Parts: sequence; C-alpha cells; structure tokens
Amino acid sequence: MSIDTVKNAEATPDQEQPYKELGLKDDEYARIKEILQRRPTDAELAMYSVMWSEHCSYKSSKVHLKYFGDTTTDEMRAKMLAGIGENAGVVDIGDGWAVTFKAESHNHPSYVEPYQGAATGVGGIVRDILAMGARPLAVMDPLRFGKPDAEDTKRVLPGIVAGVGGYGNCLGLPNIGGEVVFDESYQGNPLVNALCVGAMRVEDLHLAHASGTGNKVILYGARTGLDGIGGVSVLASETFDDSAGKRKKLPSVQVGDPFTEKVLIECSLELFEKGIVVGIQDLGGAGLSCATSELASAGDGGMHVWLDRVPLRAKNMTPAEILSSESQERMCAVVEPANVEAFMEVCRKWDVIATEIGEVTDGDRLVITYHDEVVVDVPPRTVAHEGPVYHRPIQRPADQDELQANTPDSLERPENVLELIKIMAASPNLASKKWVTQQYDRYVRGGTVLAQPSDGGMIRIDEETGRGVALSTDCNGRYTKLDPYEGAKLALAEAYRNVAATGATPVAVTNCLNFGSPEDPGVMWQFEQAVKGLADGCAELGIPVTGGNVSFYNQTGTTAILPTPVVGVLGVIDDVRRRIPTGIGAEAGETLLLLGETRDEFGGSEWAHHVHGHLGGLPPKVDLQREKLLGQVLVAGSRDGMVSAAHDLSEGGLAQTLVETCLIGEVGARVFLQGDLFTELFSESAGRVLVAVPRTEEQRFTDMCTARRLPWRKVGVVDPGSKALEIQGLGELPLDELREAWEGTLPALFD
Amino acid sequence: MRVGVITFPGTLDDVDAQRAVRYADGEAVPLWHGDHDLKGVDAVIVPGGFSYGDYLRCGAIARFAPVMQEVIEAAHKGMPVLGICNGFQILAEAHLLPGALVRNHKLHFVCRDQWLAVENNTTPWTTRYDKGAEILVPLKSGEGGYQADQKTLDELEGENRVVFRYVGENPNGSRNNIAGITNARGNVVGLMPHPEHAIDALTGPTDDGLGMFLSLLDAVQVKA
Amino acid sequence: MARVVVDVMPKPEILDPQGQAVANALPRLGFDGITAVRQGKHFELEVADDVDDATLAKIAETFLANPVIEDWTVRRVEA
Amino acid sequence: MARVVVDVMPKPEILDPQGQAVANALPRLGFDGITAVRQGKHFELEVADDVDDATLAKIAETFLANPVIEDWTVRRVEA
Ligand SMILES: Nc1ncnc2c1ncn2[C@@H]1O[C@H](COP(=O)(O)OP(=O)(O)O)[C@@H](O)[C@H]1O
Ligand SMILES: [Mg+2]
Repeated sequence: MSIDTVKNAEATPDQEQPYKELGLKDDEYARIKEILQRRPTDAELAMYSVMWSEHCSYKSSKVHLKYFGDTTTDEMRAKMLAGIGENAGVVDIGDGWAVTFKAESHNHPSYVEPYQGAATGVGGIVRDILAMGARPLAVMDPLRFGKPDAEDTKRVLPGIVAGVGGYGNCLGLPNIGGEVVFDESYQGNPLVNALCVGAMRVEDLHLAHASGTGNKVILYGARTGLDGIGGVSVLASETFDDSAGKRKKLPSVQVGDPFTEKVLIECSLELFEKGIVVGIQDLGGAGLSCATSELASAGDGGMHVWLDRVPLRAKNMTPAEILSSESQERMCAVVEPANVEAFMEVCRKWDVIATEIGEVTDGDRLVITYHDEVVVDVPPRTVAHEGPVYHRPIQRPADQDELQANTPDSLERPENVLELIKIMAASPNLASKKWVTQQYDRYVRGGTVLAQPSDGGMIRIDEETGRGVALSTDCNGRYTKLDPYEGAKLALAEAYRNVAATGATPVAVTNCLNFGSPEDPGVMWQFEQAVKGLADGCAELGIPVTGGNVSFYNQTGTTAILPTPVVGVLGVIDDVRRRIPTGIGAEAGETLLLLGETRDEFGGSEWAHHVHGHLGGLPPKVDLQREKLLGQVLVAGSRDGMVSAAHDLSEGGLAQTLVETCLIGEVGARVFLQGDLFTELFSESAGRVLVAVPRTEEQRFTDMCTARRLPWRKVGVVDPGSKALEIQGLGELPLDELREAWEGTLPALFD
Repeated sequence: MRVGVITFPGTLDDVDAQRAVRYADGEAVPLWHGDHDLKGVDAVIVPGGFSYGDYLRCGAIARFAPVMQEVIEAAHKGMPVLGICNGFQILAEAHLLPGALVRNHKLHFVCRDQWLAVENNTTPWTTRYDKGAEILVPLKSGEGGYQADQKTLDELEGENRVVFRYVGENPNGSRNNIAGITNARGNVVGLMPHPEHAIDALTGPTDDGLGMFLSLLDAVQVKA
Repeated sequence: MARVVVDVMPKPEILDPQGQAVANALPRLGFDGITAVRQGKHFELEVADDVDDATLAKIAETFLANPVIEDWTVRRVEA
Repeated sequence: MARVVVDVMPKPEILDPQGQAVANALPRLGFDGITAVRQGKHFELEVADDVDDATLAKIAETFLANPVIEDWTVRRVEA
C-alpha cells in the first residue's frame, strides 16, 4: 500500500486527483491548492471534500442562516448559554439547570437502508447532545413519507419506525413525540428527522474546543471501520493495491450499535462528572476529519494526530479512509496529561476502547501523521470553518401566483358533515399514530409526564422541584409550499401552541430545514423565505433559534419535496404536576371552551388534500401576538388549576380536535356550534385551542380571557355518561365507531 | 429494607427500579454486574433494559455476569428475587425460572399500557394484591412471548405458579397469556410488564405497580 | 485457524414467529411453492487449531443456543 | 419436496455488533481461542420440487437478505 504523503504531494504537483468524484468544484479544488500552496494529499483531499460538502459546510445556506443571528436580540439571548455554531443550543431553564436540544436529518440514508438509516440518525443526534456535557433525556422523530399506500412507503416506513425504536429504545431514551405525515412529494425522499433533548447542571456545560498545549486527544468508543466511506472509496481504489486488486466501491451505509452507544453515554457522563474532560466532540458525518479539524479550529493552538494509533475494524485502511470513516458510536475528548490515566480507568470500567491519538500543539496547524509520515498538514480553520460560501440564485417560482390563485373556494363542500368527521379521522394524516408510537418506549427512566398522544411531550428534569420541559415539533409542508414565509411562521405557531397547551412556557426554538436542491432558484427562494419567516416569527415571539440543521437535495429529478422547515419549540414548566393533559373527562362536569377565532380558511387544509387532492390558495393567517396571548392564558390557567384538559386545533380543525379529546379521554361530549358547521368544524384557522374547564372554574377562566381580550366561546360540555360525540344539529357519532375509524387506518396499511 | 438493583452494561430501568424501592420506603442498593457481591441486601431486582444489547439472545450474556452467580446462589437459599422484562429474560436464561421468552408474535416492539390479572398473591412480591385483581402497568418489549413445553406449562398451572396473566388481547403470543411466573419455592418472580413504571400516576398509567414493592416490604419485615 | 459454523434453530414445537412471517409473506410477493420456513441463527467462528470438538459443542450448548427452545449443529468447514 | 437452506451474513466490511458481542463474551465465559465471530441468519425452507434455483436466488436476494448490508448463500440439502 503506497501512501500519499505531503512530501509526495510536493514532489508530484501535477498528479491528477479525483476531486470531482469527491464532489469538489474546479474553483474549490483550486482554492485548496492555494491554501496549501501545493496539491492536497489524498488524505487532505478526503478531508476537504467532506468538510466542504453541503452537509458539513452549509455553503448554500450560510448566508441565509445568518439572519437568525441578526434578528436575535440581547433580550432573546438572555437565557441562551450556547447557540448556533455549537453542537447544540443550550438554554438556562432555572434552578441551576441547563437544557440542550437539537434536531438533525437522516433523510437519504434512511431511504437507502430504512432501519439502519433511521437508527444511526437517532444515534447521531444523541451524541450531539452528549457532546454538550448533558445527559440525553428524550428523543422525538418528525417523519415524512410518500403516499401511504405506495409500495415504497410500505418498504421504508416500517423499517424507519423500527430503526428509530430499535436504537432509541435500546439507549433508554423515552420517545416523547414526533410526526408522521404523508404526502406524495416525499415519495423517494422520505424525511427522517430526529430530535434529542438533554440536561445538565449549568456549570457542567462542555464546549467543543481543544485548548492547552500538551493536552491529549483521546478517541474513545467503537473501532473505526469502512462504514459510510462511500465517496472516498474512489481514492482507495487508486492507492490500494493488494493482491486482490482494487477495493470495490463501498456502500455508504452505516450500521448502528446502540448498545455501544449506551455504554458510551454512561462512560462519558462519568468522565464529565469527574471533571476530566477539557473539550469534547462527537464523531458524526465526516468522522475524524470533522472532529479533529473542528476541535483544533475552535481551540487556541494546533493539533498533532497519529493516525496509525486509531483502532481499526478493517484491514488495510488508508489514511483517507480512516479520516472519512463514519463508523458510529465514537467520541473525541481533549484531556490534560495528568488526567489521562483517570480517563482510561473510567473507560476500562465501562469496557470502552480509548486511545490517545494526538495532542494539542502550540502551532496553528493540524498535522496528521501515519507511521511517521506526514499525510495532512493544514490550517484547521480552512477545513472546518472557512469552507466555500455560495450566494445561490434566488427566484420566486413562476407558478407561485397560479398556485395561490387556485383557491379552495370552488371545491365542493360536503352534504353530510357528520360523515366527514369520520372520514377525516380515518385519513392517514389525521389517523392515530399508535401503530408507530407503540413501537417506542415512552416510559424508560420514569421522567415522562406527557408523550403521545399529547400535543407536546413533557419530561421531568428535577425530581425534587418538579421542574421540567415540554417539546413539540411541527411543520405543514403544504402551507409552506403555498407561502414559505407565512408557512414557516405557521409551523412555529403550531409548535409554540402545542407546547403552551401542555402548560409550559415556550423559551427556545430549533429547526430542521428540509428542502429540494439549492441549485434550483425556486427552492432557494422557498428556503430564504422560510428562514426569514421563522426568524421574524421568533423575534415577534421573543424566543431565540438556538440551533438547527439543513437538509438539501430532497428531490426526485426536478421535483422537490414540499418545503419542510420542521420547527421544534422547547418550553419550561416549573412543576410538571400542573401539566395540562389532552384527554377530557378527568373531572366531572367539564365545559368545553374554544379559544381563538375561526375563519373560512381551507388553503392547504387536510380536507382539501384528502377529499379533493387539492393544493392551492393561501395558508391560514398567522397572528403571533395572538399565539403569545393564548400561551399566557394557558399557562395562567394551568398555574391556577383552572384547566383540566387542552388540545390545540391544527390539521383537520375543530372536528379532529374533538374526536381526539373524546377518544383519548374515553368520554363523550355534547357540542353546540353556530354558523356554517362545515367551516366551524374543518377550517384550519391558526391560534385556536380547545380547553376543558371544570364547571367551578368556568367563570373565573372566561373572565380572565375576556379581560385579556382573548376571544372565547363555549362550544360544549363533557358528557361522562355518553359514549358518543354529539354535535347539535348534525347528530351523534358513537365513540367506538370513531375509534375504529381513527385507529384502524395505519394497521390496515402497514400490518 | 435493603433491595439490590443490578446494573449490567445496557441496563436501562435500574433508575426506575431504584425509585420504586424508595417509593416503598426501602433503601435501593446499586449492584454492579462485575462484582461478586450482593452487599448484604434483603432482596434483589434484576431490572429491564437491553443488557449487552440483547445480542445473541435477550439475557444470554448477562446471566454469566459475576453478580448473577451470587444471585443464583442467594435465590436457591430463598432470597426474594424479581426479574422485570430483561430481568425476567435473564432469570430464565439462568434457569432460575423455567421456559424462555421469544420474539413477539407480530415481530414489533410493543409499548402499551397493559391490564394484568394477579393470579398468585402468595409470593413475597404480590401479597398486597387481591387474588384476581386487575392492574394496569406498562408493557414494553420486543421479545416477551413466554414459551415452554407442555409439561412445564402444566406444572406451572398445576402448582399455581403463574403470577400474572395478560387480560384482553394477547400482546405478544405468550402461551396461556402468561405475563409472569414464579419458581417452585415461590421466592423468584419474573414478569415482562413493568410495575416500576407504574408507581405514580404522574409518570405512569397508574400507581398499580407500587404494590409489588410494598409487598416485598411486608415480606422482609415479617422475616426480620 | 479453522472456520466453524454453528447453526441454531428454534425447536420444531416452539413457535417461530419470524419464520412464520416469512412463510406468510412469500405468496404475497408472488413466490409460490414454499410450504414452510423456519428462521434461526448462523454463526461463523474463527477458531484456533487447539480448540477441540467437545469445547465447540459446549460453546454451542451453553451459550450460542438456549436448549430450552433451540436445537443446534456444529460443523467445521475448511481451514 | 426439497429442503433449502439460506444463510444470510453481514457483509465483511459492515459492523456486526451481535457477532462482536458474542466474541467479547466468550473469553469471559472461559472459552479461549475463538478469534472472531460473525452472526447471521439461517433459514430452512420446505420447497416444492418445481421451484427452480433462479427463483430461490430471487427469494434470497429480494426478501431474505438485505443486499445493501448482507451477503447470502442458497443451498439445497437432501429431500
Ligand atoms: N413519529 C412519531 N414519533 C413519536 N410520536 C409521534 C410520532 N408521530 C406522531 N406522534 C405523536 O402522536 C401525537 C399526535 O400527533 P399529531 O397529530 O401530529 O400531533 P399535532 O397535530 O398535535 O402536532 C403527538 O403526541 C405526537 O407527538
Ligand atoms: Mg397539536
């Protein structure tokens, strides 16, 4: 095996290199040469190519994401301990606790190999949280699939769900929420986003940097193998020559080992607790290339890495392959020399392989040697932080006007509204997601206060005080398609409302922005608009975006997915015992109140989609001041024990909310509405929540709403004696019929 | 009451089991898989999770851990031992309980609130329940189908050694709807559902599971 | 070095939900004529030459298989 | 009726956490000399005589194995 060293690169300046196959453009390759003042070695080329990829460098999105920072005021930043740019955002939630949360996409890998793609997606985001110094506490999984009855959906959905569960369950992380959405546009491009939330004491926050000359760099966790090398195998085939000839192209699939990750988590937490970690970084996409260059780049010196010390799982791996391997379940720590033995001791206790692979130097270069030969010698910032930046062309799609002009006004409205309630409850997007969620452990660790089917998930952080957090993720891609700016605000509004509906106060936002190709100006316009909408919305609500993730190239041919900026909102609750549940009937004689206003809004609605296959017009109006007021009222209601249940209105409107509150609470209700019953029941106007208040609290609660100018309306009463949802003027729907409709759809499709 | 709770690599519900012991006014004593030491406890809980990733077979690797040799010995001398979920699988692999647990019949991991009938309220873990009482606790497992040959099943049924039975639709293909069993002596109990997740209606479906830990408290105090 | 293969199968009288699921799915996929399927485990071990057959049998019986529900076979394949 | 055996194994370059766990456990149980273990699946099919080899290969490739991460072999054993 001949290794391409720096010396060799200097001696052979004109040697051709497969930079194009590695995804680098001519000018990017030229820039690397300019930085290095020579051609890169194979190993350097491998490093630059992954680190300058869209996924790692954010080269198309960077200029837009900046807007999040620009719109975050000092006031919004007050509780933020770490923000965009760190592995994950961190917020101070009080009582000395810091909470960190982040979402990430694993879309393409999950399409190729659903189980492992989804599993390693969960594994990756959990390591991000761990790398902040936090104990991971829960996960969520916003998912999008093509048509529910399509062959490919039948292939990917069960595997993805089993993968999310298989990995998360084995890690002992409760799954507290997520989404399952079907739309034809995701056919061939399923979206697998995973969110993890963790907590730590404020003083334990760890940031990824390698400082302190002489400090040791320790790689610990799984061995490094040939997984996920994908593209870099083009280099291997050029340099790798054993008797068997060239190495075949390797699959870019990684296989996860959740058991190793669980042990890695416990081992890392013990290391943090002992205070023997100076800096820490997880190994995710781009493996060691990323970890070493980012640690060095964020530190105050250089770094020397002895690559031949990396424990390998496969024979004859080249330096480029070792650097690019995406083997899972690995972490990289910076440790003071005096603490190395203590570090190793903890790793031995947990049976975790740990190897000193490098040290922090006082230079400013990242130098990587392989059996005493220098194979990488680069300024680390140029790899990790100074990648290319693109100002991609932006163009509002030519057919956007036409799309918005094609309103749902002319769609035929139903004659039998009562029947429609059942039809909609059984539609794949509104149907119960139990088939999915019952494959996920929601109980482990005993901190889960709310999980499916609640609007938001909630976990207890502090067992003494009862302090906890609530989380929800949302996005309606049809709204975003009709108007990406308003659609992103609507996604934010819904996640915010879901969190508020649990009784928690929203405090911070993360996102996972899933879009088509950035090379399509129309997609870039959607992206730019969505970022603006989300950032402006956050500013209006006064809560910061603390982090996020961008996934481009989700498209088949020239057809992009619906723009899908998934928004995650984190809320804080000082005592989880005052949480608001979703199901009604907890207390005898509850009144149902509808907070907010209903307008005739059907653009992008589930009704238009499911019944008419129609997408056009404008999405519902969003009023974030109203959402904020609604949130304040809900929190006040929870604090004073005035609210016994709450459920927000979103896709499917009031009808769906009524169906769910009755079925979850296992009691009937009598509902009386005024005006056009179809609009009342199925409109998707934003800013609405259905609450159940005990009769004794009704006056006090409605007085509060009136005083705060929040529109409210009495729409019904809970009827514990009845086993039906009765809508005055329409008739009765027996709960068992509704349950069959609501719960039967997914099993019929996927069992 | 001092109750040992074992942690193997990959154990997950040890914190929950410890909490349940505390809720029953007991002292939870963490036991480490690699130690040959039960630290003088009055009883042992083998908690749920995925010990050693559940690779090979659930519980197959964990049962050889040093601490398990101590548990086996103590169980033979009559110490109350409770295996929950993965703990049940480990006790079966260690032959402290007969039979085996296999993949759920529908092949999916199942997490749901499950009704159980208490069939035997004479073990140290179940005296607080009425015979025939129905309790609601979480079930969460991928390999919870109880299997044994006919002779073993007849023995279990004949000797009243089925401790818990699933009520309603069988969630995993368990023979005779078996959710939990005991050994001939009655001191070792294993069950797939999770009583330790049902000790507080805030975080579980009910607090029906607490009875198991309170039962143990009674048993230990009677002995003392 | 020898390569040893251990196959572990569910006993005939024990429910085999995985094999069953495969058997049920095949006709749906258009494959007919498969009347029964059982699914077990296949282990490939790299074994030092001084490990004898008795030891291998012991490994299979006490560890790789659970004799309560599974049968096993051990065979050496080429070195 | 013929009996057909399909063995499905993780590809050599793919991580095999199960085999790894077994390999790590063996020395702890006092079994030395096993230097590597890989774990896969073993299927036994009862097959009608008119099912040809091409069909069997198809079944293995499209259904029993996941070609992205697994290799497989098909062999007929005695009837
Ligand atoms: N993939 C998933 N993973 C976990 N929980 C999910 C998933 N999909 C849906 N859920 C849960 O099911 C419930 C209903 O989901 P959904 O109808 O999308 O909620 P909402 O409309 O209130 O956002 C919520 O509690 C949600 O968190
Ligand atoms: Mg909701």
